[in-house]
Amino acid sequence: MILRNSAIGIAMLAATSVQAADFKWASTTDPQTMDPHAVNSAPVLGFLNNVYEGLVRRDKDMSVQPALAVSWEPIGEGDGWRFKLREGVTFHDGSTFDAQDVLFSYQRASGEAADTRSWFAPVSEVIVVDDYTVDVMTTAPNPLFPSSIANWMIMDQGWTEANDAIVPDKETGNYATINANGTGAFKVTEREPGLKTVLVPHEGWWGDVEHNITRAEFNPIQNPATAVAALLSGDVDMINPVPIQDVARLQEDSDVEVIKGIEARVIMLGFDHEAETLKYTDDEGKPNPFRDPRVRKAVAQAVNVDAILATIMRGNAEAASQLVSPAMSGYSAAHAERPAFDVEGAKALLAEAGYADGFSFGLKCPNDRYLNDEAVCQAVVSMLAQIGITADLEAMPVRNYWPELREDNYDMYLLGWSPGTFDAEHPVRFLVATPNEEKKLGSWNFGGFSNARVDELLPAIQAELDETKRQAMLDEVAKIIQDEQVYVPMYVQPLVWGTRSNVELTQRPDNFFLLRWVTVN
Amino acid sequence: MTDTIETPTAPTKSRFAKFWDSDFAWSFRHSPVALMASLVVLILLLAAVFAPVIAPYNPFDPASLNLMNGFTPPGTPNAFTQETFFLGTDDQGRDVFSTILYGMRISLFVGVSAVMLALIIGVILGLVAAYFGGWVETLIMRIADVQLTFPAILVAMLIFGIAKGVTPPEYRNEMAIYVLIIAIALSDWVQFARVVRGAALVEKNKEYVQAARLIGRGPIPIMFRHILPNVLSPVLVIATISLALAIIAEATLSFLGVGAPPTQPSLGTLIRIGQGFLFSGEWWILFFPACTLLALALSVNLLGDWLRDALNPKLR
Amino acid sequence: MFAYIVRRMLQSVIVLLVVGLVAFSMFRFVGDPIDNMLGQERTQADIDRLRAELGLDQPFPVQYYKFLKNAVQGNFGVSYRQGRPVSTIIAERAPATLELAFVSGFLAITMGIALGVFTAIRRQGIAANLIMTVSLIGVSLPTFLIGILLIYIFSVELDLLPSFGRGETVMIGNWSTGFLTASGLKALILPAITLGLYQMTLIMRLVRSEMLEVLRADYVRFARARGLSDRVINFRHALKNTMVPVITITGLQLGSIIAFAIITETVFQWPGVGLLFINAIQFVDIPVMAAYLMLISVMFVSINLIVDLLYYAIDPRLRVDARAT
Amino acid sequence: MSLLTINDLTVEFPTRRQLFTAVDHVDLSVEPGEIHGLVGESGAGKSTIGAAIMGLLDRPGRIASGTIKLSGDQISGLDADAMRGLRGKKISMIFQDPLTSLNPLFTVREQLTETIQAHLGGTDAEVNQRARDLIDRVGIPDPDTRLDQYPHQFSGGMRQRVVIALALCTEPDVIIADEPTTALDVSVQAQILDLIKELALERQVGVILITHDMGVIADTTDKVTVMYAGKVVETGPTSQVMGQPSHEYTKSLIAAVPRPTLKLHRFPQISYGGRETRFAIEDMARHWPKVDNDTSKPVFEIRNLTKKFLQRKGLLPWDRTYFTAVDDVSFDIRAGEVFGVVGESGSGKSTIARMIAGLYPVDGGTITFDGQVVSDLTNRAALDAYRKNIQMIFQDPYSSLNPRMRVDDIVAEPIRHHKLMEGSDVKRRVDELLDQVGLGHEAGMKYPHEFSGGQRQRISIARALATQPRFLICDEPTSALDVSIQAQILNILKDLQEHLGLTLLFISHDLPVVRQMCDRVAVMKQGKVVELQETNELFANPQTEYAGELLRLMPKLDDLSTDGLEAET
Repeated sequence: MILRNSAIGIAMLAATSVQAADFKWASTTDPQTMDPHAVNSAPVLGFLNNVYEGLVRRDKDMSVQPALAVSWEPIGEGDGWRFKLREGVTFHDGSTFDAQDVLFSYQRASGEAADTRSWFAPVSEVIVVDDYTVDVMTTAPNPLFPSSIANWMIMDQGWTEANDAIVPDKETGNYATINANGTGAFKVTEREPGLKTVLVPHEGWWGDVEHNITRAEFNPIQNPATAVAALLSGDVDMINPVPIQDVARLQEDSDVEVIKGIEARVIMLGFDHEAETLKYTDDEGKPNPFRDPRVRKAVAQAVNVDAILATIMRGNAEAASQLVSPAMSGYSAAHAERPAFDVEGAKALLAEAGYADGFSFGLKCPNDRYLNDEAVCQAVVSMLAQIGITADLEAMPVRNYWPELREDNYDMYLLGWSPGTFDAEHPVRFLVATPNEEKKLGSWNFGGFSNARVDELLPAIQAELDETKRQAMLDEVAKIIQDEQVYVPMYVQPLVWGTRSNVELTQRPDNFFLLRWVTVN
Repeated sequence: MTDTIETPTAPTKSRFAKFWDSDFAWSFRHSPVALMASLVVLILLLAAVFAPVIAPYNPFDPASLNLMNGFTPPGTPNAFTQETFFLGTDDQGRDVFSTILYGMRISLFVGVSAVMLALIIGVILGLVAAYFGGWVETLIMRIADVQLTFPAILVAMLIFGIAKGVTPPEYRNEMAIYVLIIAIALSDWVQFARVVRGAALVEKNKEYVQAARLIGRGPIPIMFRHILPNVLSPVLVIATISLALAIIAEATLSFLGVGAPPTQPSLGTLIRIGQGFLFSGEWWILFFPACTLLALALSVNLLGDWLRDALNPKLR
Repeated sequence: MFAYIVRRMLQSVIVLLVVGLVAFSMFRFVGDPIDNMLGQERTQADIDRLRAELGLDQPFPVQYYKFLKNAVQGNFGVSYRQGRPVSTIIAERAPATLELAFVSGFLAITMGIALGVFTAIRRQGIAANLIMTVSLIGVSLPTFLIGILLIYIFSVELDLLPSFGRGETVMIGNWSTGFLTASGLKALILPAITLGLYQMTLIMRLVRSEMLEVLRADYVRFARARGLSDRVINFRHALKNTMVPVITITGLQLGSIIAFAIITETVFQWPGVGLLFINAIQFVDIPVMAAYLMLISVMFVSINLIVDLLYYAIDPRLRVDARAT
Repeated sequence: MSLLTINDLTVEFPTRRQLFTAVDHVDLSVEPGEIHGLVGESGAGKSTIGAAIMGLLDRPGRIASGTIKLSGDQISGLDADAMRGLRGKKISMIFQDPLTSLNPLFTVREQLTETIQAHLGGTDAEVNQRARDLIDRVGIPDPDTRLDQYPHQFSGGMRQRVVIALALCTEPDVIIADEPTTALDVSVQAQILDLIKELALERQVGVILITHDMGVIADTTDKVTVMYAGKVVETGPTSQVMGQPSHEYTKSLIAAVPRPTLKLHRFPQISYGGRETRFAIEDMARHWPKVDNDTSKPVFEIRNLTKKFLQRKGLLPWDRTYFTAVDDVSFDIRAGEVFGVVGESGSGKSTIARMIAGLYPVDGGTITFDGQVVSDLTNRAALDAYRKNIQMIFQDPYSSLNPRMRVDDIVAEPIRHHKLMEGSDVKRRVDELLDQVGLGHEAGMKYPHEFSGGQRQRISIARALATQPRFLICDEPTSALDVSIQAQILNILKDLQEHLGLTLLFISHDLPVVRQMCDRVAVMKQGKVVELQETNELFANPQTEYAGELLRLMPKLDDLSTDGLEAET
């Protein structure tokens, strides 16, 4: 699977020629657990990728490469996948890695209590063939399976059982919540949740050591300004993210460097497709204009994405036309055009839909979830005001945001989506498919958009092994989404990291920071 | 020697003349600090009230904003639009000067309303506690203790939460400011209650109160007609200082994200937004609102300070 | 005296019960913990299951009763976010906040009293008036802004002091202290100033006004008439009498230092309970929030009690009244 | 050479409106062992002289001219350090209120030793011995225990002895005693004055005794200086000034002093320096409803009246202790009489007044008014009807009027409350009342602070008369007033009784005043009535030891001039 190269790789020096170093880094959130199966969230998985490993892993350019499995091949006509495991791998506590650990980790990660359960929805069974061979059987052909389990991390059966942590426990926690025993390049030696986590290299790691870190310390720093100050004063060596507005300032400083990339996350506006009437309006009882595609199109044309990119994002982001960024597999190159900024056209569309005099509605927005999310929403409000529709903006912390959306307390909302599989199918499954509890479909399709053709295409896309046919179906879905203007994709959120200038590292598009690619000069 | 009274023929001065001639007014006229402070407060107050007239733009009207004007430095033309703004613009392209004026309206509205509300609650409860004593007093003062346990931030979040639960979603945005007012008032009433209770306990035992009781006046006229006017001086001082505190509390709550909506920013919200641009060189977005807040709060505080001394007969 | 203490204790228990109730009920409105605990790919069934597991589906009084029963045993449950007992987390975080509160409280009290006395004695002096005015600037800016400005000046521009965190700490038993290392002490300076500035100003102004009042008292005039030196009068007679009212307010102020620490800890990423609380709010970590509020109330109530007892120590009138009657 | 000589002393207080001359070209001299009285009414400048001698003038006061010499050395104009050396060591001072002049947070020993240490030095043992001797000398029993107690553990008189001990600490040459006994009960007052006399003689200290009380002057001082408006009007040996005053002001002052031995019909209305204020009793009587005072029937019957105050709050009922302020008191008040209640502070006399007024609930016993039990009234209408008939005049003219209410509102309040009149009638009535009490109806537009103490007491009277009551409770109505004003107010009260037929309950600690005012007197001690007698009978022939003791301690004032006084027949 080749992805478009968006990763910024920095040339590495031979690890041996460089002085060993202490490294400190900071981010806004602390990984809430050290248990790789307890929580399915980016900060946890990103962090634990330094400690645990899966059968496969992603390289600097997101391509899938062997990790604990040295190779894999499909079984039969899509019956499953056979993984050949790496020999001579040891966990941090010295015990050896083998197929039993894989089976155990499957059972653990797919169990009732595991947050990672949905990854294994297509899996019917895992069979230990021999000590270093494992078969993963799927209910239906699943061409993407190996790349979908890059974050499925393998735990040591013996260690986990001995410490009574067989079942991940998010509520009360267990030994694995604050301790870790992986096969990864680094092991956790000190863990104070919410304060700091200390890592040191794993002596017996199977891979080639490319870093020169002797000790790494992670501190969560919530206030972005404090984090910037810490980087500037040299209290930390790397921060993620850098507030967009501070990029220029950091770039000027010779002691620090800014590393920019395009993240997989697309920021978009969503609509309420189901509600009969608007909820936040001065014209009580009027029908919901957003059910009319022309109105949604008008919104798309009214938003001046270039202006947002130029000012709020300061040239650090790219406009988006689809629910995934061009870097993702399955991206539809045929639909790369986003509606042009056209106030008059938008007004005409509104008039055509019968809203020449505009209307008022409620826009919901998080204020601590995406880069400058609140500022973007404000800008959207003023842009929509130009075509005569008045948005009543309410920005709130993300903790209140999701419940609010789930209760349908919005007319329009802001959403960022990063496909966990790095494939265009992912947002279709979660954001576009008709919500279906049982099939775990459309679970983030808050607006309740429903299109029979999309629902029909989705299972076919999931089962199709042929890249071309698959892409054709994905193109069709992309066209439907664009024609219907189900969402208004605005831009792909940038990745902005700051480092001390003596640090060299690699920024991966999924915003995972891996210590094994760090060199401190 | 006998009792003498002023000759009845002496012309009775007008109330204003009397006031102008009083020690209070005299000490005001001769205090440069008080004069300066009240001048600043007056200017800011007028600027806030007449913001729609003075401000060159209406930053609360989203349709008038041009995002491309964003981050224009003070006095220099914008790179894209060539427009020039006296104090620059913020990230949304809002004129900082106009936004400060409009933001001050909100800050002052929140501050004044919160203090008024706190004053009313505090004065009533303080009077009741002092006058009735016993378990009523214990109850009220214990509630005050509990209240003191909760920092304003928590109170604000509690009230936000409750308000969110009970108001229909469509009114929530308009509600934010009133919730802010109630939250600040609820964390502020205690000091009014304490001061009023303390002063009222002293007044309550004075003979004029006994005289009123002897006449047969009930508790309410005695509390509000007799005791209240005599405990107002310390209340006035506290109200002034509370006003400064309330304006700052509003800023702090905005920093923690429980403030005025971003489309209608208060001074505090402006500072919260501005502090994000401190390192990036757009200093004016923080600097001017912060200076305005400082000038406002400092002047009000100085005025409160002066009032405290001027109203304290022992310090004359 | 004994009856007095018992009565105060009873009142305190009631206060705590009420705080418990308020604290507990407010969490129901702050937000829903479920969303943060389940990831992006959760289903309604997952939500219901977790809700049942956490007991969030039970009636309100039952939840409150359970909460109280456990709280009395020091058990505040397990943090939703960290998956560890809340009591352990609080015990880990408390030293940071307590050390910060102690230092800033100490700063506030010593500086506040010293400057208060100075400005009272030299009421007309230029220096005193300057101090009075400058101190007002400290209370005329929001704490978070002062913190950020201090970081900007002392960490970023001058690069003298660390911008965040506690520096290196040393464990003494279960207590992690920053007092014993140079970096720990350096790290304390900015947060302690930020946190203490406001309280210092308040204490200073209070001491000043009380002192001015006391200096007009008859016994001070009489002391003057007996030819005692100004030093003895100001620092022995006047100051001790000034302290009586100052103690109550100061006690309350110290209680609020811990609460105010929330903002300072957020700005300086100080690893104390305030930061823990803000994080808990972000993730709707109800057990942590409940425990924090209870902790604050217990502190407050005990400070109140200590203040009352201090009264006895400092004011003989109360001592004897309690004994004689 | 005199011990202390004051020459041509002028003290000025610049205010923003004018230069106020508090002391105006005063000459004064004091000899060793002599007690020199300084007498005058409030505002006469007598305390300012004391402060000027001590170098403790309040800002912005200053000595404008003149000199003060101590043993021939000039002490006025010395710098602060030199003055501090003198203070306490050469000149000492005793303040009026022993309650507030001792630091409550230090023991008596601490306060004594620090003063001795500051001036005399010495070893701890010496200093402590000296402190003990002093406490012993001023007549405090059990000095060893008392030394380590705090001021609040002493009674008022004992506290004033401590103050005297403190003043004597370092053997000063001059002591300035500023109203040293005003805050004390009459029995204690006599003891303290005796102590001062003794000490002055024994230690040859010159004492300046500042007071407004002619009795104190007559009984204690060797020489006296009478002051008026900052000026000395007359000076000389006490017996001469008191017996044959030469100055008009002195004469008027002396004439206004109530005599224990001589019951006057009215105090003479000799005025000095100001216009006299008329009290239009005839006017008032014309509109007053006719009262038929049947003197045989009591207006009030007080039976077994008891009042307890909670002294210590207990968690449980048996933990609480009570202080019995009024203990099983019974008496009748007859229609039209002036019934006096006399006693020392804390004897319960004011508590009785307040229970009768309905301000305190009754804990035991009954109060019957006109045959109706009023002590357990809860019915609002009945209570109002009762209250309309009784009114009260309070002790402190400064706190008995609401400072934030206009005078006409104050006087109108009872009228409005009882709905006696409406609309413009109220205003007419208020104007009438203010005219009648001699203030003029223009006074209605002003606030209480614009009036002097005597005028305020007239406002109080106007308010009390507004409902045309039958019964007036006077709780120490003149004890806060200067003697000349007291004479006026007492005259007014007498008029009210005689012309309007009002019955008066007159509460006082001042026996000569009681003698002048009352028909019958009840003497109270610790909550009980110990003696109840016709006034003349009581003064001539007290039945109980306690009453006899009170009478004995009362200043005799036999030396005072009786010019212009007419005895009641």
